Amino acid sequence: MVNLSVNLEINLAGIRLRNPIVLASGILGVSMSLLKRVEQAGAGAVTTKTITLNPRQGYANPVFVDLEYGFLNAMGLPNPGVDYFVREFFEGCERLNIPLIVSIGGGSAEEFYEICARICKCPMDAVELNLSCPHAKGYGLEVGADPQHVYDIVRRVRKCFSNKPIFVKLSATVPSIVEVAEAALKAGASGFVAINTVRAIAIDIYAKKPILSNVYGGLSGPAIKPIAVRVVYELYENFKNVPIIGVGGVDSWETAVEFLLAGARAVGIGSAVVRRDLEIFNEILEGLKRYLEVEGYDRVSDIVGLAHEVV
Amino acid sequence: MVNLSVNLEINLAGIRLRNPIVLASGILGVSMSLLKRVEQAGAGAVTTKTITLNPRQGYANPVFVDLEYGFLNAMGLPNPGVDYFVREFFEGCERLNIPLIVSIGGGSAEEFYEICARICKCPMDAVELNLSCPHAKGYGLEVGADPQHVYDIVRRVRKCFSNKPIFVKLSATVPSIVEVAEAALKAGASGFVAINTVRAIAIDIYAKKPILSNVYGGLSGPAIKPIAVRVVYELYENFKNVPIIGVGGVDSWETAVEFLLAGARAVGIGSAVVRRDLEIFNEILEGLKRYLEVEGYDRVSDIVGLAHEVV
Amino acid sequence: MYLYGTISDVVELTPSVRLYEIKLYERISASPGQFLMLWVPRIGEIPLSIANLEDRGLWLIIAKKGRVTTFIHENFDRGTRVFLRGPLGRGFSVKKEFRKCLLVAGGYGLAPLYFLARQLKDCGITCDALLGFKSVREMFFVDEFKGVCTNVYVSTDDGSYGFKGLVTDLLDTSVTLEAYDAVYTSGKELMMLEVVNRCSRRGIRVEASLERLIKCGVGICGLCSLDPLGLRVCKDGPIFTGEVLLKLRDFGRYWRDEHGRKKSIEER
Amino acid sequence: MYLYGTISDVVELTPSVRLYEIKLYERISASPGQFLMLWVPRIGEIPLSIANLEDRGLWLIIAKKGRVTTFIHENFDRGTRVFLRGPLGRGFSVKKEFRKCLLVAGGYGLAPLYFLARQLKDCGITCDALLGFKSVREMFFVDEFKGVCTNVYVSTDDGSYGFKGLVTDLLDTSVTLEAYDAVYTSGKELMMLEVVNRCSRRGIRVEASLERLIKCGVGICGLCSLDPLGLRVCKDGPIFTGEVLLKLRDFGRYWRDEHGRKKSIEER
Ligand SMILES: Cc1cc2nc3c(=O)[nH]c(=O)nc-3n(C[C@H](O)[C@H](O)[C@H](O)COP(=O)(O)OP(=O)(O)OC[C@H]3O[C@@H](n4cnc5c(N)ncnc54)[C@H](O)[C@@H]3O)c2cc1C
Ligand SMILES: Cc1cc2nc3c(=O)[nH]c(=O)nc-3n(C[C@H](O)[C@H](O)[C@H](O)COP(=O)(O)OP(=O)(O)OC[C@H]3O[C@@H](n4cnc5c(N)ncnc54)[C@H](O)[C@@H]3O)c2cc1C
Ligand SMILES: Cc1cc2nc3c(=O)[nH]c(=O)nc-3n(C[C@H](O)[C@H](O)[C@H](O)COP(=O)(O)O)c2cc1C
Ligand SMILES: Cc1cc2nc3c(=O)[nH]c(=O)nc-3n(C[C@H](O)[C@H](O)[C@H](O)COP(=O)(O)O)c2cc1C
Ligand code: FES
Ligand code: FES
Repeated sequence: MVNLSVNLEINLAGIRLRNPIVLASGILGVSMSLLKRVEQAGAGAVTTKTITLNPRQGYANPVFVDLEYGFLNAMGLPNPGVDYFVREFFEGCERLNIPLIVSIGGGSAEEFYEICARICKCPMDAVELNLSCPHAKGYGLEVGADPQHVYDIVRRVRKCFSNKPIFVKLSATVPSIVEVAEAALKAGASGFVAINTVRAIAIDIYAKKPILSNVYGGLSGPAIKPIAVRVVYELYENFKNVPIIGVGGVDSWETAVEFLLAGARAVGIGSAVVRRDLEIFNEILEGLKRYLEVEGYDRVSDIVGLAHEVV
Repeated sequence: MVNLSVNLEINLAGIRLRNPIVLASGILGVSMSLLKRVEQAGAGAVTTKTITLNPRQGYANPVFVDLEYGFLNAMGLPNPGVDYFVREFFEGCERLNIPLIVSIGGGSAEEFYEICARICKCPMDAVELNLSCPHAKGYGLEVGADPQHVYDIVRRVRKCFSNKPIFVKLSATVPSIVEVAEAALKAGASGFVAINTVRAIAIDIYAKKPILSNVYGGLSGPAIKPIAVRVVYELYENFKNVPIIGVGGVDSWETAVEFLLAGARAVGIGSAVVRRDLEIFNEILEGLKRYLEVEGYDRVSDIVGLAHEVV
Repeated sequence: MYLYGTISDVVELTPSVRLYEIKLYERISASPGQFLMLWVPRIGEIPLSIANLEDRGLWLIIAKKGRVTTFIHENFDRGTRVFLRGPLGRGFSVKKEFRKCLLVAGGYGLAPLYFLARQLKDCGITCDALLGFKSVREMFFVDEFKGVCTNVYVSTDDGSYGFKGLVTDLLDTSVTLEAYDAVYTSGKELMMLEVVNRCSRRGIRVEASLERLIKCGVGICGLCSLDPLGLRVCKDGPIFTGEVLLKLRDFGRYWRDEHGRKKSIEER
Repeated sequence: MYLYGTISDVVELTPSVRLYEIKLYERISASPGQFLMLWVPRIGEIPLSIANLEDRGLWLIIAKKGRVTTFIHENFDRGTRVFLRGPLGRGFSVKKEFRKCLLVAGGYGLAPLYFLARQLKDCGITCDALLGFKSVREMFFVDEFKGVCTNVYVSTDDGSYGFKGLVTDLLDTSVTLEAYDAVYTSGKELMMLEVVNRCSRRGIRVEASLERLIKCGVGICGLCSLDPLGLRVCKDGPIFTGEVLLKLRDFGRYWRDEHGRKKSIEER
C-alpha cells in the first residue's frame, strides 16, 4: 500500500524531477531507446554516456570485472563524438518525458567549450562535466584534480550555457574535495555529482596478470558507497544550498536514503543495474516511499541533509 | 602436506622476515603481550599502533562500524605518547623474535624528529611514518598529501635513523601517488606501506545520524582491496626496487597473493582480524605455501611483481 | 572472479574452426543459447556460445577470425588454463509441450544449436537440423548433429557436399515449416533474418541468436543494444523471439561499432 | 549495520539502576555473559551485558554512571528506538554434567548472572545466588533471582537488608564452596578477585566477567587487553576462567585508560 500523499518530487538546480532517482553516466546511456527504457523503469532523470569532441573507440576487452564487493571498469570513454551524438539523440523522433542530463568530457577548457557549443541548442536539461574519470589518459581526473583547471573549464562552459544547470562530476581521489568544489562554484557551477569510480586494479592470481586491458580501471558498487557518502556529506557540510547528485554503490532503497540524509538531493544509479537490472528503479522508489511514510515525512526533500542536524 | 622446500623468507629493505605476512599498524599493536600473540600466530613482522609525541585520548565511542563489505574506524590515534610507549615496550622483559616496526605520527617534521630522537636507540627494526590517516585533524593525510611536506618529514627522520629502514605509509586519496612517493624516496625513504584507510562515512538511516563520533572515519577491509592493489601496482611500476608492504583488505591467501603479484614484498593484515581473529596468519601462510607449490615456485620472492611481466 | 578450467582436448574441425574441450574447476549450470566471455590474459576477451555442457565438461567451438581467436588457435593446447565469465544472457526457450523442432544453423552458429539439440533430445523432443557451410572443407559437426537429431540436411554454397546453395534455400526445399512447433536459428544475421521472415509469415514460433559487439557482457554499458526497443544482446538476449526481432529496426540491418556508431550489418 | 529494537518498558529498579525491556526487530541468539554495544546516536556507545534474551525480547540493566548512561536514564522511554551491535565476546561455559552452581554478583553485575541463572534452570541445573548491594535502596532483582535460584542470599554493606558486609563475607559464612560444580561471578573486580582466590584455593571451577574500556568491541584495537597474555576482554572475554585470571598480572590491579596507559584498578 503506497501512500499517495508522499511526494517524491525534487527540484534540482531548477529542474523538476518526478523523483530523485537518476541514471548515472556511462550506464546504458548510449542510445535514446535505452534511455526510454530507463524512463519507463521509473527514473526521475537520465544521464548520457560521457561524450567527447572526437569519437573514441574505448579500450579493448576486458573492460569490466565483477568483483565480489563491487565492479571494476575501464571502458575508455567509448563514444561516437559530439556531432554523431547530436544527430542520433536529437534528430530522431523519440523524446524523453523526463529531464536529460548530457555528460561531456574533454582534455582542456577549449575542448569542453567546443562540445558545449555544439549541444547547447539541443533539447537537453543540464550538462554534466566529467572531471573525474579515473582511467582515461588526459581526461577526467587528470584534469579534474587541479582546482585551477576545474575553474577554467567550468567558466568556459558557463559561457555557453548561460541559463542551464552545469553539474560537475567529482572524484573522491583528491586530498581536499572542498577546494575543487569551491573552484567549480566560483566559476559558475550549479551543482555536483559525486562520485565517479575510484582508480583500482584487479589481478587474477592464476593468470598472474591484471584483468583489464587498460590495467587500471574504476571501482564502483557497494565497495565505494561509504566513500561516496563521505564526499556528499562533506560537500553538503560546506555548500548547504548547492544541489548534489549522490552516486556510488546505490543498490537498494536503504543506500539511496543514506545518500539523501547525507545531503544528496538526487541519487544516481550505476552498476546496481548489473545485479538488479532496470527493476532497481522501482525497487528503490517503492522502498523510499515506504520509508518516508513510516518515518513520517511528506516529501522526500524533507530528509535531504538530515544527518547534519545537530540534535 | 606442506612442501618444506617452499621458501617464505623475504628481505624487506634489509630486514629478514620469516614470511611476508605483517601485522598492520593500529591492529592490536598497543602492547607487547598482544604482539607476542601475533608472533605466535605466525606473523613475519609486526607494526605498533601509531605513536605520537604527546598522549592522545582518541575519539569517543563509536569508533568502529562493521559494514557489509568493510569496516569504518575513527579511533583518533589513541596512544600514550612516545615516552610512555618506550617505557612499556622496551623496558619490560618481553622481547619479540620477529622484526618490530614502530609506526609514528606527527603534525610537523619537527614532531616526527622529536619522536624519532626518543625511539632511535630502542631495539626496533624499522620505523613507519603514518602520513596517511584520513581522520585525525592535523595528522596523517593532512600532512601526507603534499609532496613537499612529505619530503621535509622524511628528511628530518632520516637524520635520526641513519641506518634503519624508514617506511612511508601512503594514502590512496591523492591524485598522483607517484609524486608523493618520489618525494619520500628523494628524502631517503627505504620503502612504502600502501595503503591506509580511505576517508568515508556511514549514516544509519533510522538514527539519521553519522555513526562515528568523529563523523569521518577510514574505510578498511575488502572494499578497499582493489584500490590498495592499484596503489601497490603503481608504485612497483614506477619504483621497481623499492620494497612495498601491501595493505588493504587482505582477508585470505588469495588476496595476499594478489598483492605479491602486484609488487608487494610483504602483505599487511588489518581488519581481517575482526572476522578471522589471529587464525588469519596461519590460514594465509598455509594457502600461500600451497599456491607456490602448485604453481611451481620455490620462493615467495619469485612471485613479487609478476603481474608486471609483459608476457 | 573467474570461472577456471583446463583444456582437456583440442579438435581441429576445419582449417579455421576448432573444438576446445574444457574441464571446469567447478560445476556450473547453463541453458543452451547462453554464452561465456573467454578471457585470454593480456590478449583480449571474447563472447562464445556454450556448445555443450555436461557436468564439468564444457565445449567451445572457436572460429579463427581476428586477433584473439587467432591467438587462441595458435597458442591454446591441451593443459592450457582458461578463464571464463558467465554464463551470461538468456538462452532459448523451450516449452514442455513441444514435440518436434527445427534447427537452422550456419558456421559456428552450430555451437549453441548443438547444445540445444542435446537438451531437446534429453527432454524427449525430436528435432531436425539444417546445417549450412561454405564448402565441404568448412563443414563440421554433421555427425554430432546426426547423433541427436532425426534428420540432418546439409547445404554448401559451392555444392561440394549435400544441397548446393544457401541454407535458406535448403529450408525451402527440404522441410515443411508447419511440421515444427518451433524453429531455432543461429548463424549469419542475414540468414537468420530470412528464417525469421519465413517463420513469421507462417505463424511459426522462431528464435534466433544474435551477435553484437560485447563489451561489459552484463547489460550495463549499452553498447550491444538494438533499436528501437533498447534491447541488449548480452542481457535481454542473445536469444530473441521472431516477434521481438521483427520490431527491431536494427535486426539484419545495423550494429554498433566500438565507438557506438551505427554501421550497416554488411560492413561487419 | 545495526540490530534495531524498540523499548517496550522501563522499570526503575533503584534510583540509579533501570531495567530496559526491548523488543528487537529480529531474532538473535546469544549466550549469557556476552554483551552488546548500545549506540546512542551522537551521544556515545557503551558495552552492556545481556540481562535476558527470550525470542525477540531483550533486557538491559543500566546503571547511571557518567555521560552516556545519564543521557539514557533521562531520555530513553517506552517507544525509544535502540541501536545495538553484537552479541559480542564469549559467554560463560556451562558443562552438561553440572548439577549445582553458585552465582556471586554485585550491583549491575547481576545482569549477566540473571541471564545465566535462567539458562541454568532451563538445563535442569540448580543454583544458589549471593547478591551484594550497598544498601537496601540499591537493591534490585532479588525476587527475579528467587524465581530461578534455589537459595538467594543477600548482603548490604550497611546492613540495611540481609547480611551486613561484603558479598565475599557472605560467601564465607553462608555457603560451602565445595558443594558447587562451578562458581560464576560478576561485579566489582576486587570482589571477583576475592571470589576467584577463594575458589582456586579450593580447586573449584570459577568464571568471572571482566570490564575494561571497550572501544572497537571486536578484538582489533587491543585497548581492552590484559597483560601478560594479551587477552582481549571484548573478544577473548569478557568471561574468563579463574585459571586464566590468575595468570593475568592485570586482573584486580590494572586497566588501560583511553590513551592506552595502565592505571591502577582503584583509580577507575
Ligand atoms: C553471443 C555471442 C556468441 C558467440 N559465439 C561464438 C562461438 O561460439 N564461436 C565463435 O567462434 N565465435 C562466436 N562469437 C563471435 C566471436 O565472439 C568473435 O568471432 C570474436 O570476438 C572475434 O574476436 P577476434 O579478436 O578474433 O576478432 P577481432 O579481430 O577483434 O574482430 C573481428 C570481428 O569479430 C567480431 N568481434 C570482435 N570482438 C567482439 C566482441 N567483443 N563481441 C562480439 N563480436 C566481436 C566483430 O565482428 C569484429 O569485427 C559469438 C559472438 C557473440 C556476440
Ligand atoms: C563487558 C561489559 C559489560 C557491561 N555491562 C553493564 C551492564 O550490564 N550494565 C551497566 O550498567 N553497565 C555495564 N557495563 C559498564 C558500562 O559499560 C559503563 O558503565 C558505561 O560505559 C559508562 O558510560 P558513561 O558514558 O555513562 O560513563 P563515562 O562518563 O563515559 O565513564 C564513567 C566510567 O564508565 C566506564 N566506561 C565508560 N566507557 C566505557 C566503555 N566504553 N567500556 C567500558 N567501560 C566504560 C569507565 O569505568 C569510566 O571511567 C559493562 C561494561 C563492560 C565492559
Ligand atoms: C560501465 C561503467 C561505465 C561508466 N562510464 C562513465 C562515463 O562515461 N562517465 C562518467 O562520468 N561516469 C561513468 N561511470 C561512473 C558512474 O557514472 C558512477 O559514477 C560510478 O559507477 C559509481 O556509481 P555506482 O557504484 O552506482 O556504479 C561509469 C561506470 C560504469 C560502471
Ligand atoms: C581499528 C583500526 C585502527 C587503525 N589504526 C592505525 C594506526 O594507528 N596507524 C596506521 O598507520 N594505520 C592504522 N589503521 C590502518 C591499517 O593499518 C590499515 O592500513 C587499513 O586498515 C587497511 O588494511 P585492512 O583493510 O587490512 O584493515 C587502522 C585500521 C583499523 C581498522
Ligand atoms: S555489452 Fe554492455 S550492455 Fe551488452
Ligand atoms: S575493545 Fe578493541 S580489542 Fe577490545
